[in-house]
Amino acid sequence: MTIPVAISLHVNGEAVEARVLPRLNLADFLREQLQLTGTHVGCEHGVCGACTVRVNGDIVRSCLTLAVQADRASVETIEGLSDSGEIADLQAAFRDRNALQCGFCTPGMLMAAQDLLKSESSPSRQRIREHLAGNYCRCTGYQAIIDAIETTARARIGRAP
Amino acid sequence: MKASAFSYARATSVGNALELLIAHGDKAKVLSGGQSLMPAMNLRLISPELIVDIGELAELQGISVSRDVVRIGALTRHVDLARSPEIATHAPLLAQAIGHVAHPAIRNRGTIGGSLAHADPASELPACMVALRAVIVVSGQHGERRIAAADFFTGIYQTALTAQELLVAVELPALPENSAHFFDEFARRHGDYAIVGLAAQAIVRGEVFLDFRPVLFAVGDRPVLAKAASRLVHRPVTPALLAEAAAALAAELEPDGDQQASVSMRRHLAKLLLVRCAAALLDRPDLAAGGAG
Amino acid sequence: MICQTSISEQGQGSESLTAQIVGSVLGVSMQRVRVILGDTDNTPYGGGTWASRGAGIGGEAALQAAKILRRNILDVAAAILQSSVAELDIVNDAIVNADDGAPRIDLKELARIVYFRPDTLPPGVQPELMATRHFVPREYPFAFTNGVQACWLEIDTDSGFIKLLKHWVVEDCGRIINPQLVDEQIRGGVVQGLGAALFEHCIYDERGQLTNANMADYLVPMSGEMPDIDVGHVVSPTFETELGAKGAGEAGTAGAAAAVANAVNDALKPFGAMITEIPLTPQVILAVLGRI
Amino acid sequence: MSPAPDGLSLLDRPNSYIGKVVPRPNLERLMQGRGLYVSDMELPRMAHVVFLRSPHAHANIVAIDAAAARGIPGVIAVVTGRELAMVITPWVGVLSHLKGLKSAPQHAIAIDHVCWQGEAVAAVVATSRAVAEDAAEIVSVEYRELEPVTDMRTALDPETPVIHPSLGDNLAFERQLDVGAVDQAFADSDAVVEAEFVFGRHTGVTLEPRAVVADWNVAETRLTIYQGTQAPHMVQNIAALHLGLQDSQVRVVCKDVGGSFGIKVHVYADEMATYALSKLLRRPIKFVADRVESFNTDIHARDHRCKGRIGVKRDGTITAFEIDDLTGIGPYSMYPRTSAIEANQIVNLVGGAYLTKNYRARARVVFQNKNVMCQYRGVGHPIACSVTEGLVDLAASRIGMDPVEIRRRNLVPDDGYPCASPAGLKFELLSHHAAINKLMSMMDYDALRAEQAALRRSNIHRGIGIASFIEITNPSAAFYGVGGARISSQDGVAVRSMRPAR
Repeated sequence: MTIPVAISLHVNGEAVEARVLPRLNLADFLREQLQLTGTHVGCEHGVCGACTVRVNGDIVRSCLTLAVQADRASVETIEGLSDSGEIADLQAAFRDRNALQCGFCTPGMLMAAQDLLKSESSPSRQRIREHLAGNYCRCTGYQAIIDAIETTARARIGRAP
Repeated sequence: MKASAFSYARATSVGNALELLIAHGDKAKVLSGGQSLMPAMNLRLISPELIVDIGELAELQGISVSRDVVRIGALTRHVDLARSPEIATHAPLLAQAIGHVAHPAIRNRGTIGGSLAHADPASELPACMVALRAVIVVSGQHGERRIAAADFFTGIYQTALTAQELLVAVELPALPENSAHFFDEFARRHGDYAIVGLAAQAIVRGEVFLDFRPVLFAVGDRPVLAKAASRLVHRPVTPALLAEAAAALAAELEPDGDQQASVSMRRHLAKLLLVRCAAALLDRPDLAAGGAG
Repeated sequence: MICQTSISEQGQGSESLTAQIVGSVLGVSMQRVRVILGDTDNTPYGGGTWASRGAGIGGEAALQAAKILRRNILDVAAAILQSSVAELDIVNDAIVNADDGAPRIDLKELARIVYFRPDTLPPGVQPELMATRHFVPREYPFAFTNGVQACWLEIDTDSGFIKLLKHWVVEDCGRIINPQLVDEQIRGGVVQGLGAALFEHCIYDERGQLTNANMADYLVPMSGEMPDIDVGHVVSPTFETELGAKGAGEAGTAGAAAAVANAVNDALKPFGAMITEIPLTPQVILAVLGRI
Repeated sequence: MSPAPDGLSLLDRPNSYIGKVVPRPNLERLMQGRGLYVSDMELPRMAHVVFLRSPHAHANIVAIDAAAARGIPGVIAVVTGRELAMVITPWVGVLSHLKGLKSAPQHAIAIDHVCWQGEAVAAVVATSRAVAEDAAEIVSVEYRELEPVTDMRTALDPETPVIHPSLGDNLAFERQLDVGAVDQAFADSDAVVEAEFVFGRHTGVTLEPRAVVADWNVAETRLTIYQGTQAPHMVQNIAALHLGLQDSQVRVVCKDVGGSFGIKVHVYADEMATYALSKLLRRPIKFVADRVESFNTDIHARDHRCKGRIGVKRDGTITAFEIDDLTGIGPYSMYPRTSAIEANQIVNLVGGAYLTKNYRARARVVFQNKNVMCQYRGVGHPIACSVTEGLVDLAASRIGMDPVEIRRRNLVPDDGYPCASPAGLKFELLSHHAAINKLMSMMDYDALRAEQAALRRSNIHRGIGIASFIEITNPSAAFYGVGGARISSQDGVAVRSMRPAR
């Protein structure tokens, strides 16, 4: 019946082989089996955005994705994006602008922000607000986050070849 | 908030998926993008015994354009629709509607087939299908059925699809000359389900509708093609005529009230959207000046 | 420097303000101040962070403790340097001359002497490189802050939808320890108030069932609908403490919904309509306008 | 500010960090996914608890049958309220300075009587949260439904059932205040305006739900509580008190907290139950509320209906304020801060920014069969401010005065301090007029008014809303200590030096 399923995937560039119960979602798999606790769980029904990770380059809600669906996928979490340095500038902008307080939404926010900045080089403030509209932050009131992303976008344009 | 236990089968073909569905009946659920199914399972609103994952079926993927039809595979994600040059050219209504569907992370997994089979009366794509005169292609043990979108949606989360069938594609007829479209919805927050929405496809020559298919959603148990719109076709649209059509629309709708909007509010907003839609499609801002009357 | 405090941190900046105060008083860089909080085994006894008290009460305790430690350090330094406390200062992690700023002895070196070679100190000197202070306001039961908020919004009187265009806050929390943290406390607080004004509602039915106990149906404020918020300051320190800080955690929430409600009624004035209930949903707006 | 011994204030020296924007020291950890929230924690032998919660707002528990649930592999225990009461005592959320405030004993898990939808009736402990949820689904509870009290407006009617018969009625607390000469002031007014202000019940929605890991080490006879809380020593004291331990036997550790806003400054029944379960089962127990539980059990706030009245003279002078506030707080006054504080604050705060000394107020706090209400960010301020500022705008509108102008004429002048409000609040130094002046220039008020008028002509309807406010901060013992709550109003800091040179 509900027997574990073997999956093999890449998580932050590392090959992972695991056996997971079908009902285990990707967020719990990352947090409980791989101890990648930077991916947070805020609502477990796909609304708050705290569990946002990248699967095959696209941001997804890991609470609305089964671990078995990530078989043969490449999954990237906040730990991976931090270690690779991919979002170091964005993180610095968040720090300088105090764009986080409790920090619980922040990994998901950074994921969503980087997703936007990869596809649009100079989004308007309203575009940024819309792109983040699925990521809940109770602390900041959002403005500092929007500022930090806007600053990062400008800086990246300045650095572009 | 953890889903109940279930068994999992990764379908290897449409035929294989159908075999599983036939064997397990309504104890099985098809997993496509999972963006509606997963929340319901996590909340234990539903507890299927078997999940049939169709996510890897290549035969359900892709958008193809032939001379008179655009075929969209069931696994085409919202984000694929939004980015597709074919959709932008041949079904711009759909491209515009996608911007109102939830959020990027949801659109990256949610599929057109999943959305249509789920048939949430407040969701955008079913209404677009009706407006676009889409044909829903369904596969079952006796082969394919082709169902007009207007006949496909039969109630709240109810469709013409049986538990032993799989939605495999939708086909959109090519748009005639002078086609125009309109999409708008009222939602409390960006990306929320609509309180009331309208997807419209039309043929406009000058300031006259030659064809006008405004489809309202979140105003009943399924998308509603506004019969009242026929009053606006093949004749000059005046504010009075539009008000008359809006009143007729309100009369033909039987919305439910809920926490977001009462019955009368839904009727009011539906009228308002019809007025704004007609004004926009005819490029007559004066028609919208009076609101919903 | 290790600094243990009984106030707690949930993102407000308790750790930062403590390090800022201790670093400033002691003349050491913030990076050298390690703040420990949130552990009853390892912090002094105290209330914690609530009711906008962290900076004003915990901050004052930090200031007073750091002052004692500063004096203790200068006492030892004076003994080592055969100088007097009045002639010395601590700047950039070192003891310097108070008058010309010339470096005299690094703090690390001073600690080395204190801990490992106290035999080299003058007879009778018992260095004390730890200090503890508690603080509670005694004169005023509460330190009041004040301010004013303004909201600028637009109502689509056909649909009943409200668009927040801009929000302003001028607040007076006394001495500001970190302007950015104050601003962000205000902004976050305002948005919680805006949520209350427009969206948030626990809806019970007549049987006592909470009918929207999920995040899809209970509407929290999201980025798409929130305005930019300008924050300005007036500074009237409290004289009950040397720090002079009052709290800033709740001021944003205090006035935001009131400003929105007043703005809605201002916008609806031509219609002779008035609303005194929140949340101000489109349904409420349309009803008062007689549209539905 | 008293000068430092060396003449220049220590806080104003050139190398001071005070008044400067410097990044918070703990951000990198949080941004890189390397924070440690309670929901992230795992301990050896840790088990997970799920609370089976009442689907009814008001009912008696007739029977609980957990036999089938206990048989599910991975289930460690199913514990009822009566069983848990052997290790933890009930509590009553009252404070003596809120005269007349009453509440009923509340248990960690309900015994016999459930008073709101969401109150725990049994704890299911298992090796994983998912298994505990599976088991909770098949615990069978027989309820006898009782008439729920839901409408605060009828909670005190004689025909309404009394939720806790031992209390006699559903009135938790009432306060009245009458200062100055209110009736005379209204009689002397050129206009008296009144309105009823209605506030929707809402809640804090911290992004990280409430979370506890309780670890009773039977060998050390010591309980370590890992919890996202704003008040570690308060939790220590209360856990010890109700588990029959010394304070020294309880350690509370608070790592990163995913949002709080007052939600996590209280002691919740399910958290107390988690401490008790750890003691009972002799192993670490983890409780993380899921989002539905959060909505049903995190404190709610602001469910108020407040009638207000304001008198004004033609020259804009506000002559008096009067309010009559009613609030429903759920079935229990929350512990230990009580659920009467919000209403009490409203009485204290209304009109507090203004000069008039004529003020009458009544606040009534009633029980109802809904989730508990208690202090959430702002506590009473948003209501007091909305009522006061709404009334001031109404008065201005009635006499045809600009909303800013009426405030300028009535706010306590900046040189009028120290002073006290009609409710007796002592103000040391406030700056209402300086704040308004600054606001006017920041928003360019006059230009905005002109823009508003112009847009109105093209049927675009914009509004400007102004709200002056006062906020209570830096509370002394006057908040809780004087009422008998064991919540420290003092805070302490220990600073020590330092790393010696090598």
